[in-house]
Amino acid sequence: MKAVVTVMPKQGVLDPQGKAIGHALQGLDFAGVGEVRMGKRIELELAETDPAKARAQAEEMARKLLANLVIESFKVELA
Amino acid sequence: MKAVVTVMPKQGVLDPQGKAIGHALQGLDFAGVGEVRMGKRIELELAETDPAKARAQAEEMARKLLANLVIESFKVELA
Amino acid sequence: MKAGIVVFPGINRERDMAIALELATGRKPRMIWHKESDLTGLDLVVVPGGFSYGDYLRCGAMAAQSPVMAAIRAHAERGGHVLGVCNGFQILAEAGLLPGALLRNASLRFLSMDCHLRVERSDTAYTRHYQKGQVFRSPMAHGDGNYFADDDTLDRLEGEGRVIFRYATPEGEITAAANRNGSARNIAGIASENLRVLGLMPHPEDLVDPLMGGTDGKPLFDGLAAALAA
Amino acid sequence: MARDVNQALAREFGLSADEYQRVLEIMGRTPTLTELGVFSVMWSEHCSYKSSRVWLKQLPTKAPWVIHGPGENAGVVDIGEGLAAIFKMESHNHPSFIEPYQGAATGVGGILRDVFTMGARPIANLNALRFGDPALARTKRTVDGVVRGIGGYGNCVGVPTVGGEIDFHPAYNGNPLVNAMTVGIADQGKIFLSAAAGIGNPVIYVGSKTGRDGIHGATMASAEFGADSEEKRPTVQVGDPFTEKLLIEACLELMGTDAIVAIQDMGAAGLTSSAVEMAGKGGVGIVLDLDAVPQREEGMTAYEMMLSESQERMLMVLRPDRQEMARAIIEKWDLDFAVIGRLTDTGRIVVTHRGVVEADIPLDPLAEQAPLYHRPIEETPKPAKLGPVAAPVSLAAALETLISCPDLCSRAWVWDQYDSTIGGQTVKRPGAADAAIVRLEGRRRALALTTDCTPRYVQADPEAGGAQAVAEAWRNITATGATPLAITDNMNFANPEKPRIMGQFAGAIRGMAAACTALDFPVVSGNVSLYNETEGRPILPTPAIGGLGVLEDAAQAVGYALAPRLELVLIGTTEGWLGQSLWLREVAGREEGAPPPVDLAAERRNGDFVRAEILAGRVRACHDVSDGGLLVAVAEMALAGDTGVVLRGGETGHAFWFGEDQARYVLAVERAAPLLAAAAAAGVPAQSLGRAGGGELTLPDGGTMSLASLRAMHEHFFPAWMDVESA
Ligand SMILES: Nc1ncnc2c1ncn2[C@@H]1O[C@H](COP(=O)(O)OP(=O)(O)O)[C@@H](O)[C@H]1O
Ligand SMILES: [Mg+2]
Repeated sequence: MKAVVTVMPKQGVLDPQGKAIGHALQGLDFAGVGEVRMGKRIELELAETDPAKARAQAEEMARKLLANLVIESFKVELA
Repeated sequence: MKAVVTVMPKQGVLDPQGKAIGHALQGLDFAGVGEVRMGKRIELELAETDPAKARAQAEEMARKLLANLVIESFKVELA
Repeated sequence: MKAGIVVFPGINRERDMAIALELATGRKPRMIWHKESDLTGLDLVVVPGGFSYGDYLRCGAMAAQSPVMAAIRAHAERGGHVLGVCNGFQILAEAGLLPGALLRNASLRFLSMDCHLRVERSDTAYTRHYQKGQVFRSPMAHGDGNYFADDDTLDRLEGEGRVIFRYATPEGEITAAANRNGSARNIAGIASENLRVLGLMPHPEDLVDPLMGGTDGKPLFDGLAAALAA
Repeated sequence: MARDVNQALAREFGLSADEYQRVLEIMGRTPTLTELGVFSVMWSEHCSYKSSRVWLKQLPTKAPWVIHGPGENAGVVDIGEGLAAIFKMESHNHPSFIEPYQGAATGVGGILRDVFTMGARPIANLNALRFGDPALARTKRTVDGVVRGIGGYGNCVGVPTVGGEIDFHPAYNGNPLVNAMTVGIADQGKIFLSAAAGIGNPVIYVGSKTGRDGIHGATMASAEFGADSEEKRPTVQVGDPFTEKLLIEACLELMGTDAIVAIQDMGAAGLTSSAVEMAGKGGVGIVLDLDAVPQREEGMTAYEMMLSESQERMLMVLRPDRQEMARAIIEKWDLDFAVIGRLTDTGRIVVTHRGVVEADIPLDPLAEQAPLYHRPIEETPKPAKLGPVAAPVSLAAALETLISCPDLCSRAWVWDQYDSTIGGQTVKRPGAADAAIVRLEGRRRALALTTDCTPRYVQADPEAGGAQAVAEAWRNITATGATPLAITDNMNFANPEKPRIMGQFAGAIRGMAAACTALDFPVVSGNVSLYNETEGRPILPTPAIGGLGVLEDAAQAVGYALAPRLELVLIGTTEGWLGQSLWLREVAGREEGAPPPVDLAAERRNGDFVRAEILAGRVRACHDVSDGGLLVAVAEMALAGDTGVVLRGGETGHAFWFGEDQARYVLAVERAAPLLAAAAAAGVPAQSLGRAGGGELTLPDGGTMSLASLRAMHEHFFPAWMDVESA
């Protein structure tokens, strides 16, 4: 089944990319743009068919490789 | 309100990062990992309160800046 | 030749480019701040290398949206010459002045080293001081130089002779090993239909002085100076 | 909201009982949380040098060409033509262990600011890196992240990374060392200092907004801050090289005007140390209104803002009549510009926030009564000289082992990720010469730059090791033909409260001082990093040296690449010193003995001779002999020039070919005879080694090996280790 891992910079951690994107959007005259944060989306095809197991596996992958828990937090969804 | 723009590499466009993640996951002995794709998630705080207008604005931002339609496709969600 | 160099925030090879151009033309190029919009009187507009806007989001994406790009597009439509090097190439592609896109290097690592470029045609303002098939050395330094376009576009580019430089071995063979960043068909540089807008990833401007290890890049600028002499 | 300030909290903040007593005496009352924070960071080892200052004083820091020695943000030396080179090295060890990419990246950003804050345009970066056992997964992750981080930041700001060094040793398993060096150029008449002046002058904040980045962990763990637990943990500093690039250009543009009275980067301890140092050095007082500080996060407290280590920020004192002109320049570069205070005549730092005085501290006692420790030292016992060691293998086999080991193999995998050519002035890139050569734009003049240290020598004999580190930096500069001018140093040691460790520090300083004096190579800047140990396991003592030299004409520089038909000559005396050599460790499997002695008179004599020969245009290639000894040096020259060598002459002993005797160089010349004669005349030991040519290395014992196979072994380690996916 398919798992989606979303990785975002933690609250309070500087996000230079989000900051720059927000700035650029204002430059393009988009009004009312507040905070912008940018992170990653990783889509995984897993052989695992049991949802609970698949989620556990994806979370393990996130902790081990996909997310840097010092500065990022992650979320797993099953599609 | 909050809009989330998800940007993924188009089908057929090679995705070196996704590929490398797949390799690395196998290296970490995760079994049954199929295709891996990696894209971006951009979270936007918008002053706009009308959902339809907010969505239209976010899509406009994606077409203009957040996604490169030569290699990427995007999706907008309102949170 | 009157040349101008566009400077976006985060651009950092504008000085190198200015040195190479002055060497070839004898005059200092005009430095164009990204908020300007008047390019009149310029024969050549150069978009140099660097990390415009930090290369955040996508290399060149934000610069491609800035005011001066409209002026550059107009200059190109007037038949003016536009040279984009490295980040400049990425910006021209993002702005749609050149087809395709530059993806992350296949190795996922920044590549800073010399490469060898095979000149695919010598009848352009940029390559007239090289021979067709000639191979020259050039430094390269980028994290996203992996040229991508769909097959139709690639076929069209080849058909129209718009592939100007390819990564090659010093002997001129087009091999995978010579193609460090993984570009489609070893493409290092392409041109617009009228051959006046050129984008390439490597940095010939950093090899124009024997002291720096060679002058392989100098013919590109000498050729331009001769072609656009006015 | 603040929790009680008392001795317990002071300890959490890292202040000892007597230090806290001293705070109480100075304040005459219980300090506020913010005041305690200010004392704790200003009196921290990092800012106060309380354990090291007494020893640093012993370093020679003067020479006719030294314009500013230690005490400023970076050292400044006269390099001729009215120009000054401004340079310094600084460590970012702990952050690089926690988060290798960001730790290394922000290390580069920090040292860049120390240099351009003085008015210099940065023209080169170097680094000195020490990692643990390559067999550990953690080491691999750390190396990958640190190398990416250095490249990610340096490449983006557009400063070429032209040199550095990397060692591996299990002693660094839990504590890698990341030392970054920046070199910049300024007009001698346009050097900016940090001493504030002009009562009433505005204090200006420039750069990125302030967040809760890198605030002292102990306090973040305490309970007084609202919000959720997430925010209580110290936030790792994230670098923004794009903003740094804007900051460089904005500051240099502003420095072209007469607006700036004083300027100082916000480095360690951020606003606190920059404000305290600027006012303190200027002998004035300062008031700060924290409500005016550009903030990235909601509800930051005074304590948090004063201790935040958010990156890419500068503090300036401006001429009031230039304030708006300055604002226009800074804002043109899309950077924050905020008037956050002014100078006073009170000699105090007064910090207000939301109408409350959060800190009011007298500056003189804060500086003058800062703790200063004469910590007990225990000298490292002199190691016994190594006895004779039988050669377990052939010369060829030993060479293969050495040339492919992690400490001697090709570093191309690393420097290929660093932009070394940006600026178009890099005459000798990494791997081309013993020191990087960077020409000054639009001139013939060039700088020679290197970083050096051999920690295993310092471990075995701190004094000899300290001297050797300085001598090797001097030799590397000399080997290019450049004249060595000055050094910066980064003293990386373990826990100074342990006499044995403090003894290492004292010994290293003695050796460094002796070498600096003998070689006219003064220390003009540096940094001290202590407590580098985990679970009681100390690192090897590592006084990393960053050396700078000058060449009047870049065209005079030589590298070490061989060309066919050149003749090789060895300069210097070879006793065959195997103690603490890499041969002993990698081939014989022992780490023992005394390190090679450093004869400073011989260093001077041999080096001055070699430099004169190079500047006379008689030398085609030159390489100093260091790690791995003579045969490794020759092999490196052959590989660099893709040209073989036939070594002749009687010597076939491993001690001769792999000993690490100091003060030696291999020179490649058209004809050996005249060089040998000149050396004899100058009383410099010299001997002919052989001849360059062909595609093979022919060893004196008759063994041969093809350059191709040698190269394959030399270049194997890093890619095979790191690029699994491509393998
Ligand atoms: N090991 C050392 N040798 C010589 N000078 C040193 C050494 N360590 C620190 N210094 C000098 O002490 C001053 C303060 O250093 P540091 O706190 O690192 O400055 P900054 O806070 O600007 O980075 C600087 O002038 C630095 O050059
Ligand atoms: Mg400083």
